[in-house]
Amino acid sequence: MTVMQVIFLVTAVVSLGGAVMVVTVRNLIHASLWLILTLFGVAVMYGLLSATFFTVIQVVIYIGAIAILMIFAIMLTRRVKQEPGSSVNNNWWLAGLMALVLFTALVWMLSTWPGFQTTLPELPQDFDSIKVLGTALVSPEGYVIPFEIASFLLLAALIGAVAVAWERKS
Amino acid sequence: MISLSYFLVFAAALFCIGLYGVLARKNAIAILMGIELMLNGVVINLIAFWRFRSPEMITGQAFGVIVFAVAAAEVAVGLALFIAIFRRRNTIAADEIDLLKW
Amino acid sequence: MEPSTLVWLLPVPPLLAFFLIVFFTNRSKTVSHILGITAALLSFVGSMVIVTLAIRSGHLGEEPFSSVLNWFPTGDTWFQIGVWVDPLTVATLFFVAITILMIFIYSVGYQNFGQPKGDHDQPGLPPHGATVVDEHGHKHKVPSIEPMYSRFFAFISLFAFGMYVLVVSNNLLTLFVGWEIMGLCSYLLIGFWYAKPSARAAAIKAFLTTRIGDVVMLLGLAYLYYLAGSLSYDVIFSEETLHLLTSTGTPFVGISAAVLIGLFLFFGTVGKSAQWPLHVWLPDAMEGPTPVSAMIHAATMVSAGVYLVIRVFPIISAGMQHGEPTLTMNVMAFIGAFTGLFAATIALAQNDIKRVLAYSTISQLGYMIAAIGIGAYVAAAFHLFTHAFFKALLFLGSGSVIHGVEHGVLHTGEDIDPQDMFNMGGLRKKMPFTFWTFLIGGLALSGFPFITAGFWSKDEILADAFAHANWPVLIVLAFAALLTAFYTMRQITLTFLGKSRTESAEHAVESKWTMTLPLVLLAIFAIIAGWPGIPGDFPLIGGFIPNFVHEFVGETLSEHPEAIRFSWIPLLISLGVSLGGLALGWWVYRDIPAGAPDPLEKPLGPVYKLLKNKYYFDELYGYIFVRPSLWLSETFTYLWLDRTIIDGFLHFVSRITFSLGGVFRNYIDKPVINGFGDFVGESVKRIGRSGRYIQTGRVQQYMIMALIIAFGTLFSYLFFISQP
Amino acid sequence: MSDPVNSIADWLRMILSSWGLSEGMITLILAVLGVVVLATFVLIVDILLVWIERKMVARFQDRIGPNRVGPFGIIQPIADVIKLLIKEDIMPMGADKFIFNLSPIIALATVLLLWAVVPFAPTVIGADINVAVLYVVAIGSIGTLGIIMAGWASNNKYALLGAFRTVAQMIAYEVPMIIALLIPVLLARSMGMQTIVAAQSPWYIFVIPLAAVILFISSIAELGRTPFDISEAESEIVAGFHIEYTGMKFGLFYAGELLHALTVSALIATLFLGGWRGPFVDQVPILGPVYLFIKAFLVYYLIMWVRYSFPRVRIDQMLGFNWKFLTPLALFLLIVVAILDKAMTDVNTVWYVLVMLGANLLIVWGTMLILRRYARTERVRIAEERPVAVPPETEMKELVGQE
Repeated sequence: MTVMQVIFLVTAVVSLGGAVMVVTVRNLIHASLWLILTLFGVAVMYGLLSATFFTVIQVVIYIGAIAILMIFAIMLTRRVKQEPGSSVNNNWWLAGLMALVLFTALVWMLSTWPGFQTTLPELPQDFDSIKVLGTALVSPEGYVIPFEIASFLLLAALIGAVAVAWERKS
Repeated sequence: MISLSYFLVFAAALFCIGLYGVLARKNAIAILMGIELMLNGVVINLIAFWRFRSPEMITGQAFGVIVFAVAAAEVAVGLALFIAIFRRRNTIAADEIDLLKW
Repeated sequence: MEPSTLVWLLPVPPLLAFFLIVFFTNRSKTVSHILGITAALLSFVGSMVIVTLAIRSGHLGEEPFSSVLNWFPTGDTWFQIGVWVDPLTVATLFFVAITILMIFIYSVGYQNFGQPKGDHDQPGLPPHGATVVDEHGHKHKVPSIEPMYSRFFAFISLFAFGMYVLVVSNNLLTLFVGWEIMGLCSYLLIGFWYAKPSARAAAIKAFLTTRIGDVVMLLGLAYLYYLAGSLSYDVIFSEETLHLLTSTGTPFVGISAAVLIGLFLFFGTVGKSAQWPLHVWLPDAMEGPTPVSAMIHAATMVSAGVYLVIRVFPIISAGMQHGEPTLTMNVMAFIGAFTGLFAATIALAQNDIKRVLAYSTISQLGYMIAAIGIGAYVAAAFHLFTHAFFKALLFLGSGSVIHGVEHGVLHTGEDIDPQDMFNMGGLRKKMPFTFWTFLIGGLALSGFPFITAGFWSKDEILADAFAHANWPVLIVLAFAALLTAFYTMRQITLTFLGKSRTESAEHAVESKWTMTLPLVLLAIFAIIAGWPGIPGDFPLIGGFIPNFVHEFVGETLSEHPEAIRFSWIPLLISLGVSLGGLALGWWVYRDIPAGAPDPLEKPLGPVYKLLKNKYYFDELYGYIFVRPSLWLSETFTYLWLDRTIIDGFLHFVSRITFSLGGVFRNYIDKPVINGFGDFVGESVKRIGRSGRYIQTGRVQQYMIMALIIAFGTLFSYLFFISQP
Repeated sequence: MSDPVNSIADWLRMILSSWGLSEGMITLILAVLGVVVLATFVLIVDILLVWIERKMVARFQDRIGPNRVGPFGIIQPIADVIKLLIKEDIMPMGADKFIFNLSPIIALATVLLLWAVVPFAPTVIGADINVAVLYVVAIGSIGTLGIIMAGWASNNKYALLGAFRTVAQMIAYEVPMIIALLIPVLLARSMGMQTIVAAQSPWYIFVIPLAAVILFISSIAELGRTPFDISEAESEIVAGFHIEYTGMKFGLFYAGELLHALTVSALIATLFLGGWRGPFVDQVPILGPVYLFIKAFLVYYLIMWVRYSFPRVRIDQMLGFNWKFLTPLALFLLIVVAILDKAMTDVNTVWYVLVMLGANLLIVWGTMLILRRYARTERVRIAEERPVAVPPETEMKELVGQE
């Protein structure tokens, strides 16, 4: 058990526990807070994978934007009283079964893959992943077209969201 | 020593929990949260494969960035839709929004 | 610029004017007539340049201005079209250009440009006149402007295009194209006042009648093309071709191809130039506006028929040996002479000023045809040349008269026919310009000796007939000339001399300058046009001016016709008939009171009635052609063939089909096919009804279903298919 | 190596290794120790800040300020803390207990977390990560989370309203702030704080002053200080998101707010004023923190100056100012700087600075022109007659009378 393993296990348990709470807890605000916890855990995972950029970006985008947006939406769509009845639909057992089956299948399939137990390789010397990533995203030999398309997608989503949620004064 | 399997199993678990949330939760925003969990699982996979299999190439991270952008767009539009639906129908329970049927 | 290039351009301005007026400027009368007249003027100037160049060139007969273009491929070769200016073309171009320009100018006045809009004029009817109030508060009725003024100019521009095309063509096909364009314009312009039933009928009559001639002419062209392989003048008039034509036999015994083609082409002329028996359309064509009558039906289009036969004279005369006329020429001589006399007799008994001129035209064209028939090729061309001027002058003069009388009719409000000569009289003082010009034209028509153009051309024809010793033709033509002089003087006397027989004639006024100017110009030509053709050996004045016509026009043929020698007999005959006819005409009609019948009615008795009714030719054709074809179409074809036999057969077939269809429907379609279709539809409906419960509208259930199916497929693939 | 912090760390490391601890454990212990020391130091400064703030506002408002407890009332914050600690801890009915308690901790913790990337000296920094600037932004967004949690958990309309306002404001002003942050990053070619500091010769305030101004303004908005303090506008929503908090929980918010101001000042000082750079800092590294704090307090003074000089803006004005003015300006500046920087790769530093400065001043001049025109039309618009509210009866009467 190295330090890294300890950190990983703690983080994984916290994240997965948080994730389970996200999908089970009735109060949506609590669910979103649990979600934030899980997202933090994922951010730590990125850190363990030495993707510092993703660690920070995870916090900025998921916690700073998406989660807060969700909390906003929850507050905007909250009824005066919490809706009665179950927070899950009638097919929840089937859904759980599906998730379990999928998980089992995935783990089983992965375990049959020879690369499953690959150990952590050393990063190359002087490897600045941010610089490489930045260059790759904007270089014509790299991913400039997907990057630009993504930016267009974001713009479209921005305009679309405004158009959809716009309250028309009749 | 930590190995790729740790992250893959973690990502799979996160993905499946998210899937359960998507399939089982009534509230549409909760479904959206499930989707976010699934996306996070995917991105962990991408980053883990980058780190363990080909750290000298940046492809995994580039994909991750794109997924982040898609996730942000999806949440923006999704929440806007829910707010619009809520305004009209006064509910965002997914099993009450079922007009599109026989 | 090469002369031939200029020749190419001659027909273009009128065509442009036509399209511009039709598509763009038809709202503006002023712009339209400016366009039309400018186009005519441009073509006129071009023509005059060509004429000057041609006369200067000296030996145009050997080297005509010509150029060719490839039009469409015919097997290995091209069908070539082009322009061709030889002496005949030059002569024709000269009078065509002048008369067209004069008539364009004249039309401005005739169609009342500058007058107010009519009170209840409408398109398709002649203008009824407009009421104006002068400064004293008196109301006057004055002529009103033609409602379809622009359209008129468009049509005559198109007509001018057709005429120019015809004249400058170097082959019979484009000549035929121009010919047909003129036929179309003739139809459109005769029916210009299409709301008048008589105008409509006249238009249709003219179109159909000329069409008969045209079809036969087309047959001739086709046959000629079949034999000669070309329609270009230089090819078909060459020695080899003519030899080929005369040596080729036809299904008709004793007739060579040259004769047959000549007859066919001549029949086209019969239609176009209104020769007997297809003469019936021309008098009716006077329903059109007078400028149209002058241009189409006197000066240019009907002349085109004569132009054609002069043009194809080598074919007509092919095989002529030792001065013996060919069969074609004999036929032409007969028809021409007969028409000349026949039309002249009818003209005696007509009261309508324009109809008299129409029959006169037929008669004079007959003269030319007869002249060609006796081989007097140059004389025919000469008469064609002079006739165009004075006949156009006469028509325009008659239009001016009608216009003046119409003015009087509008003024007095009388209900009389402004074209009836018995309603006129004494117009000499009222309309001096018209009178004097009309008098010149009339004298030219009658062949008044020495000074008028008509004398020289007519004299030449008679001299030719005398020289060829063709006595029947000579006698008939001489008699026709006598009658011509007589009815011309009758017309002049009734119209201009004596006292006015009606109020309207009393109030007639002289026409505007736009109408009188062309009259004056044409009158000058009606006199001087004869001078270039004075025979060289004519006593006293002969040789004073060289016999230009004979020298120049004669050049057209490869072998010059030799000039005939002067003889006193034909001169005396022509002097006698013209002066005698004129004197007789004046004597008979010198003093006709208002309302009196024609003095000829009594002495001629039933003959007068026959003449008055034009030998009942219209009725005859009605019985022979119109009623049988009506019977054929209405009774035979429609009732018997179509209704009884064809319809009966069709009904029989349809009834069988119907009952067969009923059997199929009741025993096959309904139970079997429909049953199957219904079964399928019903099954789908039931399946759908029971299956629709799957579609709950809940997204999550769909997703679960999709996942179940996906997993199921995946597992079955992994466990049962991929692992044997 | 006359750097005391590192010397102490080496000394401790030696001692601990002599005790037989493993290398990893020593690193862990030292890290925890570092965090504790840093946090404590910062919180102590925070206590001092309360006194500075109160003293300063008093001077601005022509008062004396705290002067009873200790010399110049310097012990006053201690007394305040004691008061807050012994106050009754009230939990509103229907509040979400866990979140209610968690949010003040988050509020203060996020501010403390920011200090992890502030470089005190060439060798003294919490964590010299290569995404430090992004880290600042990320932590800022967590701060937003704390506020919205507080507002929601309080089960109070005013609290929730205040939270909403805060979040709207923070998310909005994050945009120009990030863009303004990108400009020094662009010039330094790095997001690491140490690299940026090292790259600042001369200080970026002289190269890209406009970016500093934009960052300054948007930081004030992030802080929620006057003139952007609509999240706790007393006259409108009493106290905003922390209306239900009492005792030390309120104290944490209060401390967090004050400390946040100093933190932001320190960041601005780091990014634009050269951070620890100053005379003799190479010879005496301990001068680094001194210089940094001098600069940070300078900026802090400016923030206070603004706070006590300007009135509060309306929320629509605030958002309009952001979206219609600050964001476009920042974007434009970013593009201009990027193009100029690319164009002047081989240019002498003096010229480079002069051109950059000139471009910035030019943009400022143009902006001023536009603003002046806008202000003119706005004055005209405001001067126009506007409908005056009248009692319903008179309105009806007027309407009837008109008919």
